[in-house]
Amino acid sequence: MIVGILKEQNDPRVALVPIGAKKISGLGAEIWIESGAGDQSYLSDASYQDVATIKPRNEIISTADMIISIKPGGDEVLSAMKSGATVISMFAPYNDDTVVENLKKYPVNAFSMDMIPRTTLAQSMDVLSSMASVAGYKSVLKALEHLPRYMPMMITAAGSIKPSKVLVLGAGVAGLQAIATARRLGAMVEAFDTRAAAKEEVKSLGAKFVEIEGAADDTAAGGYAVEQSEAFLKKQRALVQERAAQADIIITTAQVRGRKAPLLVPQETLDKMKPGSVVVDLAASSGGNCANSKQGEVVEYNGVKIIGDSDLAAGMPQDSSTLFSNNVCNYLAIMIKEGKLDLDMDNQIIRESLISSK
Amino acid sequence: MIVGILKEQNDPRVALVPIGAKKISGLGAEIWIESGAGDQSYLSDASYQDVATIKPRNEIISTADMIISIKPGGDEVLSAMKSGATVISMFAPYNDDTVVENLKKYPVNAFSMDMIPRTTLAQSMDVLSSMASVAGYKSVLKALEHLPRYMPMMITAAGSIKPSKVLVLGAGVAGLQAIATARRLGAMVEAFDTRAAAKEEVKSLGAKFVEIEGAADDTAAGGYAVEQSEAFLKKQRALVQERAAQADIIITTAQVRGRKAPLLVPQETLDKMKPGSVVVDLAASSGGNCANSKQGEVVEYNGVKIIGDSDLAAGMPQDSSTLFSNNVCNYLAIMIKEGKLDLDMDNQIIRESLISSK
Amino acid sequence: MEVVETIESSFLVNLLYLLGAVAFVWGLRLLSSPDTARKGNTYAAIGMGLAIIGALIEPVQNGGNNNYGWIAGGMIAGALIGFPAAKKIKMTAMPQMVSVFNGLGGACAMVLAIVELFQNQGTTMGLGQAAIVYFTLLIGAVSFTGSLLAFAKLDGRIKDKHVTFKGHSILNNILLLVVIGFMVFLMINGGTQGMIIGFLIVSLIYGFSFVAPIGGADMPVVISLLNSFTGLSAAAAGLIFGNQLMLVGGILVGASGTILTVLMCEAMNRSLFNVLIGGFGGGAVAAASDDGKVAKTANASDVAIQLFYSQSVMFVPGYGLAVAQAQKVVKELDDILEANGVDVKYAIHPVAGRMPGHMNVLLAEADVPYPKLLDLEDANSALPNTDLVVIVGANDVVNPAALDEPGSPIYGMPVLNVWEAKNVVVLKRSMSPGYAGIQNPLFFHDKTKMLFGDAKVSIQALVAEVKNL
Amino acid sequence: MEVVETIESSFLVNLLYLLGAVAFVWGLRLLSSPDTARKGNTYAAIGMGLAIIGALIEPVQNGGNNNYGWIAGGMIAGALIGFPAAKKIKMTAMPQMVSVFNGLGGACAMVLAIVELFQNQGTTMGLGQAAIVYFTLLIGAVSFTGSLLAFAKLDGRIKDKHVTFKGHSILNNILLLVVIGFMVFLMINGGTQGMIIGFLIVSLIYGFSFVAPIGGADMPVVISLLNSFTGLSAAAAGLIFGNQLMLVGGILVGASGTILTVLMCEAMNRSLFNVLIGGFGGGAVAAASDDGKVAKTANASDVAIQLFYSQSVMFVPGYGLAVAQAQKVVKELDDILEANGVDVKYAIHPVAGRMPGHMNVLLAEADVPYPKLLDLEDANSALPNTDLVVIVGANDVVNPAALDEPGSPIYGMPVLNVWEAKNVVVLKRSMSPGYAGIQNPLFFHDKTKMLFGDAKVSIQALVAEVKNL
Amino acid sequence: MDTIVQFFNGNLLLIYLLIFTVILGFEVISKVPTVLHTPLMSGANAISGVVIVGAILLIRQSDPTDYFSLSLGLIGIILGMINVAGGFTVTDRMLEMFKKKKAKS
Amino acid sequence: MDTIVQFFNGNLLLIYLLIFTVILGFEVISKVPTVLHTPLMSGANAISGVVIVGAILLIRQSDPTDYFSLSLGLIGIILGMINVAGGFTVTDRMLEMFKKKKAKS
Ligand SMILES: NC(=O)c1ccc[n+]([C@@H]2O[C@H](COP(=O)([O-])OP(=O)(O)OC[C@H]3O[C@@H](n4cnc5c(N)ncnc54)[C@H](OP(=O)(O)O)[C@@H]3O)[C@@H](O)[C@H]2O)c1
Ligand SMILES: NC(=O)c1ccc[n+]([C@@H]2O[C@H](COP(=O)([O-])OP(=O)(O)OC[C@H]3O[C@@H](n4cnc5c(N)ncnc54)[C@H](OP(=O)(O)O)[C@@H]3O)[C@@H](O)[C@H]2O)c1
Ligand SMILES: NC(=O)c1ccc[n+]([C@@H]2O[C@H](COP(=O)([O-])OP(=O)(O)OC[C@H]3O[C@@H](n4cnc5c(N)ncnc54)[C@H](O)[C@@H]3O)[C@@H](O)[C@H]2O)c1
Ligand SMILES: NC(=O)c1ccc[n+]([C@@H]2O[C@H](COP(=O)([O-])OP(=O)(O)OC[C@H]3O[C@@H](n4cnc5c(N)ncnc54)[C@H](O)[C@@H]3O)[C@@H](O)[C@H]2O)c1
Repeated sequence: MIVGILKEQNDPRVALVPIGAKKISGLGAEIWIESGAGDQSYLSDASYQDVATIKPRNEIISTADMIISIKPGGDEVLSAMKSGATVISMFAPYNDDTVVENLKKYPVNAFSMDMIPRTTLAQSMDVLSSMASVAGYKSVLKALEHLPRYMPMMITAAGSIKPSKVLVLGAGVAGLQAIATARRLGAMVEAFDTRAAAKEEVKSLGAKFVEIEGAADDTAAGGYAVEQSEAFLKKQRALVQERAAQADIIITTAQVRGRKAPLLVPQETLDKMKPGSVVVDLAASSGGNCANSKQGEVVEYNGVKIIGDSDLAAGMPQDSSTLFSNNVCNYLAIMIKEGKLDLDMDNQIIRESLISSK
Repeated sequence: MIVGILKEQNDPRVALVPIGAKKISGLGAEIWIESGAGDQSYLSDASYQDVATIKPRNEIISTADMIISIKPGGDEVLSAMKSGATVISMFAPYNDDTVVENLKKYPVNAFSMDMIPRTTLAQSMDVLSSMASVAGYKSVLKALEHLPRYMPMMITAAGSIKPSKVLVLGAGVAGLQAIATARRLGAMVEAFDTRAAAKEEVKSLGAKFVEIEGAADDTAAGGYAVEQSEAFLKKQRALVQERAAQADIIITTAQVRGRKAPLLVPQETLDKMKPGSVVVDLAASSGGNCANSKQGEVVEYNGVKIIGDSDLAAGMPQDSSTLFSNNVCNYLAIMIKEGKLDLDMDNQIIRESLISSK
Repeated sequence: MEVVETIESSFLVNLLYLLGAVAFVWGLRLLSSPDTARKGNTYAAIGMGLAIIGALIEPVQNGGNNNYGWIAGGMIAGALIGFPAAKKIKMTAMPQMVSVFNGLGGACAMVLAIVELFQNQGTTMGLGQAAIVYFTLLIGAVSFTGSLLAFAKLDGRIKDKHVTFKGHSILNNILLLVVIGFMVFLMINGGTQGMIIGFLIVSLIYGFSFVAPIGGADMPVVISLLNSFTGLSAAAAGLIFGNQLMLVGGILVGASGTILTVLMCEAMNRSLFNVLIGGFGGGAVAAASDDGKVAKTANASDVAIQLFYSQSVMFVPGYGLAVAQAQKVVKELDDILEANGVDVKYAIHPVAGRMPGHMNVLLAEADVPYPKLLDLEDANSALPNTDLVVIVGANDVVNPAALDEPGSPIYGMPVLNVWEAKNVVVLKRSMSPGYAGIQNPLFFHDKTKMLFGDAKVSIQALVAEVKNL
Repeated sequence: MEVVETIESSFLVNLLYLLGAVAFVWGLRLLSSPDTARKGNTYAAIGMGLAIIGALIEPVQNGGNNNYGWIAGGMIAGALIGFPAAKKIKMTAMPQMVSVFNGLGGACAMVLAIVELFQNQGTTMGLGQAAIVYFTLLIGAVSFTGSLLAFAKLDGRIKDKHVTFKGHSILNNILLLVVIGFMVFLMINGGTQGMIIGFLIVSLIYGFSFVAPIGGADMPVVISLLNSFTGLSAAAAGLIFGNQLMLVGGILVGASGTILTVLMCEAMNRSLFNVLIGGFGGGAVAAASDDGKVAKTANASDVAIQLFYSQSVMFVPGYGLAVAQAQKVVKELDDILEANGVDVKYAIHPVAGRMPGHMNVLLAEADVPYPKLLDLEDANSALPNTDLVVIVGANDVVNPAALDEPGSPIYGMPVLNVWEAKNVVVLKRSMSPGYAGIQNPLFFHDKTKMLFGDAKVSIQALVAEVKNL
Repeated sequence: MDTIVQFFNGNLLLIYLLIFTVILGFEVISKVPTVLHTPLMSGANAISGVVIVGAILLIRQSDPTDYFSLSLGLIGIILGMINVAGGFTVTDRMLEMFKKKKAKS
Repeated sequence: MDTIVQFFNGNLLLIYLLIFTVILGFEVISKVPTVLHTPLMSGANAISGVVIVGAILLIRQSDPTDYFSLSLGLIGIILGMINVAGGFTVTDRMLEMFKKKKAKS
């Protein structure tokens, strides 16, 4: 069985690093890799020498039994693949209904790693988590590239600098990592999320949760979030806007799977922000949490820089590749037995991640 | 007395921020400022309205009794100034013998703020310290922009990431700040400096000091580094090379006033570094501590990115401007009495910073 | 000549007794600090040796009979029973053993009182004398049966429910009145042999009934109380025999036993009254698994001593560490332990906490050096050689169900095999489950003890206790 | 009738004495813990009241004379002198005062012994009796002159050098032999009035000479020792008067005074022997400025108590905090103080440390909340209302020379005006200067005390001491 | 009342001694760390075995033919001796774990 | 030797009492924090003023015309009373600063 790794077209990462290739070989598969696939992750062809075979792109596409990539390959790849071959990537079918439809056109089995259920067991293959974690970390660094101010407090002979205020909206994996990173650098961090558990999680990182009194009691609900009154939600939105206006940095990560991202920083909030402040919008590609944000661009509005980037993990290609590759290895470990694809359709992970089969 | 502030030509900072302008007005001077001078520091003309007068550039140059800037103005400015006017800037005469000669051509009194002696008393005017501090902080962020790896340790479901190793060469103001910043982000930090006091200072930030025996004694040099013997430098280069081969990030800040910066990371050291590693050379403008480094450029050599930037303070213009402006205010406070320039030539600070007088 | 000899020998005896008394005091004093406790026990034992020698040579009435044979026989027999019993008993069963010993001491006093009463049968005792003898009998008897019942309960031979019933405390109060009334009557009127035996029986019953309603978990407190009773009976017997050492020693035990009882109650956050009223381990956190297994609880000082005397300790931080923000106190505890030669490591499970690297962030904040952090693999290979694992608010990541319960939602997830270490202590607030929402069989494991409470508070308590050592 | 009355009243007296004795013991016990010390003093005072009442109504030989007038006069006179003296004395002069009081107590015992000797003039005392009386005289007299000299030294009225000379300890040993020889002679042979007075004088001289070579800084230890002497003389006087309370009270003071003396020596890291041999404040860190001013040193427990009982504390961190890496222990101390209602702030001087923001980095690492950090301006306006400033390894930034010594290289630099606070404690390792290399007059300021040692170690000691309170 | 008064006055020193012993008993224990509760209880229990002294004296005072007293005394000695011998031994074993250290620091 | 033996046997309880008092004196003090050294010393000093009892008894026993005893006794009472009154007062003042708290926690 031949597993093929192509050079990503619009991404510096690579889906399998040499250590990963070694592991997959261990499962009995042969690894073919396109020349230069790892270059931008600082993994030279030479580093793959012992564990994979360098092959031309076309040959890989047409010969491999399985092709793994981070960004899904286009028609160029899918149409040239063997019938019955397997393709593994992050198709994000929940964001775009046409994805699955389109895949059905090709005689391949397509697995989407972002469809792996987020069960305890699947955590080691959870690419959403590992990439979100990188993105959260990177989001703070990205903000600091553009912030014209210090983040930590500084009392110096040339004057005292107040610590930056950071507001994190959406305290999922990326949000929590952003909180932790900003706290490390001495910022005053506040965060907000609608999930009930988020409050404790935010506090567990030493940050403040933006909260107003009068939340409906959820003790009876056994930890599940209860619906809050509309008055409460309104008050809360108002408070978040108030905190946002004070912030030097806002990092937004709020996403609702399969829907457009909620607008958390509307124009009128941007209007109130100090010039020189920075917004990093990790939800830019799914509509954006911040008004004006554009995926992949830095927009300046009223002195506020709005960085739309849902692909921040790509900004740290070496470790991102390693983590992705580890996820892939753990995933393949439940798919490949003795060099053969051996799918256990009772396995929830496999079942839910298979989005199109021949 | 009119104090003029021009828009810097190649720098986003501004020499006087509104708060500073207010203080100088308090000394009895009138402030004229060029339109847009503060723009890139997110200080609009409007914010200067109450404390300064917006004037056209030419008028300021020809009318002001004193012109303050961060980067020295060229012939355009100096030649058009009133005779007997004062110009305050960072001329860095120690790096370039022609500076003073050139200034003598104009009928102005030139004060160089980077010549202010580094006495305890002068610390509040010490622009070298305040800007180096910003640069040190920023150097770590700059390195992280380019580092394809995590800085902190991460044990995650997708694998364990080792903490980055950071080597700081030259533990002066900038170096110490870099150490502190990298430590905050969870890096393993080592540092080296030839000054005897540096070891304790490095340890006082919780970092490790790379020790080499036989450094020349500098107790008599008043805080500045002295030149070291060639044998010593060789031994040091050897050890640095060894540590560098391990490092993910090297930050070099070593400078010897009035001389070319020592070469601490030569080509053969670069050869041994891991691809994807980053060198930030703060001494780039005075020759560079790292082979291949070019001021203002990011050079890639053998997979190692070398960032030559002696001007990192400019990358954080708002706070840098504020700090510089505070330094300026403290400086002017000893020069201006009741709206008049009143120079006390017994004052060491004034005496030593006056580099050319009509 | 004869007179002088008597005086001389009684001087020696008095000196022996005096030294014995001082040895008792000093022994108890040293016993109350960990560093010196062993020495204290030895001193007290030496005091006892002096006391016995004194008793053997003290000039007595009817001097000359002595009956040393009987004495030697009794002592040898007692020693032959006592020593091996104490040597063989398992560490965990020691409190029971102490209880038995205590009961026997009480029985000894009881026997002495019986003999005294029977010998004085017919002659009239002074009221004071009578009060002392009956008191000895009563207290000795109560201590005897009470201690034996305490033993049986602690040893699991008798279940609480077998020996008590609703309204037991009313019965006890009635019994107490009966006993005291009986005693006063006997003191004033003297008693026939039958009445004395009757009084004896009532006393024995009262001892049993007194202990019966008290929960098994509270037994150590009761034993301590009964121990101070035995001390009092020894003191009273000392008055009977006009022996100052018995008096002093008994009073000493009575006083320190009483205060110790109070301290033990305080340590359990309960009042003595509360304990005596009973209610089967009332305050203790009862925690049973579905199949009726019970999680053992520990207290901070037990854990502290285990920590202090371990060679290697592994902390397993989890989400609870983050919630409690206990990272800095954990580091403090680590520092103290390291300073005392304990090897401290941290086992970091890849998904501990709620975000990737959660534990890393916290432990870096607390300045825990990187080399101390072991990842899953390294930790699992180090665990079998670890003396004590301290789980700080982790749950799912140490759940053995992941390995051996195919039905479990976490089956197949690699976990930290903490049960391979010699001992496990779990710090959490309750028995509630972690993120995965499933019960954790580890908590009911033989090697595991639970230390309930907020992790930061618990660790702070451990720090305080370890500093005490 | 008369007999019964005597018995009854002596029962009352005995009971008073017994209660008095228990009050003394309990008082002392309570005195040894800060929380209860005041109550302890009250208990002891009540005990004293009971004792005096007992003494006033105790049935005595020659009963009926009583001479209550004399007694009342004496007591009123004594109270009129003692109360106001104790009320008016300045806090700092209290140890001297105690010394004087102690000397007077010794003198009282001495007087009693003299009267006893003079009254028994001619009659032969038993050897034991004689030993007791002479012992009382000797000890009382030594305590008297010794205490007065201690007072004079502590009060600065007599300088060490005025009263001692090389080889003084040889003189003392000779004197001691003379005194003891004299005493034994008198005990065995009895003495004339002249000889008794001679003995008295030698005893007084010995007391003076005994204290003379001991350094002024060691006086508290000596006072404590003399205090236990006074206790012993009171006990001996108790034997003379057959009074059990005097005996018990005296012995109690004797014993606790002795152990206290030892503890005081230990706290100074010296042996009692070392102290008694003298050598003028031998172990203490002597630190004098150019103009001969001396920096006062503090110990951790003094500082701890000041911290604990302050309303507001300001830490001033400097480069020494960074060198010692003491930031986390400072935070720990802060936490404990805050928990006890102390308002804790940090004064951050702009150039403290060795790089801009040095203190910020460290304190952020220790998680000190930003609002607790005051910059120069805020700190200087808060300082006058601050009870205690703790300077942790800062030096130049708190140097008043910057304000008032125009010649100083730092003249003109704004500094933290810590001397405007009520008290200042400086934590550093030695008297060596900071970065600027200049001496700091702050260290010799009236309000300032130095706590020498590595800052981390010192703060750790403070944490331990404060936890004790 | 008279009896009590007489007893009190007659046994003054004894009463002092008892009271002081009680205080001493309290005092000596009052600061014991919780870890030592059980060993201390055990040690105190062993000391309460001093009642064996009474049994010894009983037998020594008894007539060699007074088998009632002798045999009860014998029982007393055996019981007491078990308490003493076992008590001190078990205490010592409990305290074994305090053997080690304090190391370093 | 005989005297000592007789004294010992005759005053056994007294000796017990004295020894226990000494132990109690040690015990009660042995854990005092350093901050309390001076107040404790002061308090103990005040207690040693119990010697005034002797002075009172002396005067009460004296013949009203025995001016020698009376005046020396008077001196004794004055001295002792100064010690007692001043001693307790000064101790109390020293302890004033311990008045406050423990607050919060
Ligand atoms: N790391 C990740 O990226 C990530 C992300 C999402 C989910 N998860 C999941 O999170 C779980 C992590 O496992 P874990 O062992 O770290 O945590 P866990 O299984 O969630 O257990 C945490 C335990 O800490 C205790 N606790 C909470 N607050 C406490 C406090 N203040 N003091 C003491 N104990 C406290 C709780 O018990 P009491 O309530 O009884 O105190 C709870 O049982 C895994 O199931 C993992 O799959 C991980
Ligand atoms: N902040 C900046 O940017 C900067 C840069 C360069 C220079 N400076 C200069 O540095 C000085 C800063 O003032 P500062 O008050 O912070 O420091 P400082 O004046 O240098 O004094 C530090 C004091 O800390 C004590 N110390 C050192 N290690 C210690 C330890 N382990 N434990 C306890 N004490 C210790 C030293 O006394 P012992 O040796 O007796 O212990 C020393 O006197 C100023 O003169 C400033 O001008 C500042
Ligand atoms: N297997 C596992 O145990 C596992 C693995 C990964 C994640 N998770 C859980 O899943 C959660 C979601 O993870 P994610 O980061 O992928 O989520 P996500 O990227 O889908 O969303 C990010 C966050 O935005 C929040 N959000 C949505 N709408 C919002 C609004 N209007 N305002 C504010 N916040 C809003 C969400 O609650 C979420 O926390 C995590 O917090 C984690 O606890 C579990
Ligand atoms: N007034 C004051 O008290 C004051 C103010 C500012 C700075 N200073 C002191 O002056 C010192 C120098 O400050 P700076 O940051 O401006 O210095 P700098 O920028 O001139 O040099 C940076 C550092 O490089 C070091 N260096 C030089 N050659 C080296 C070599 N071959 N190898 C390694 N390191 C080398 C120097 O020792 C110095 O520490 C500071 O450390 C500080 O202590 C004092």
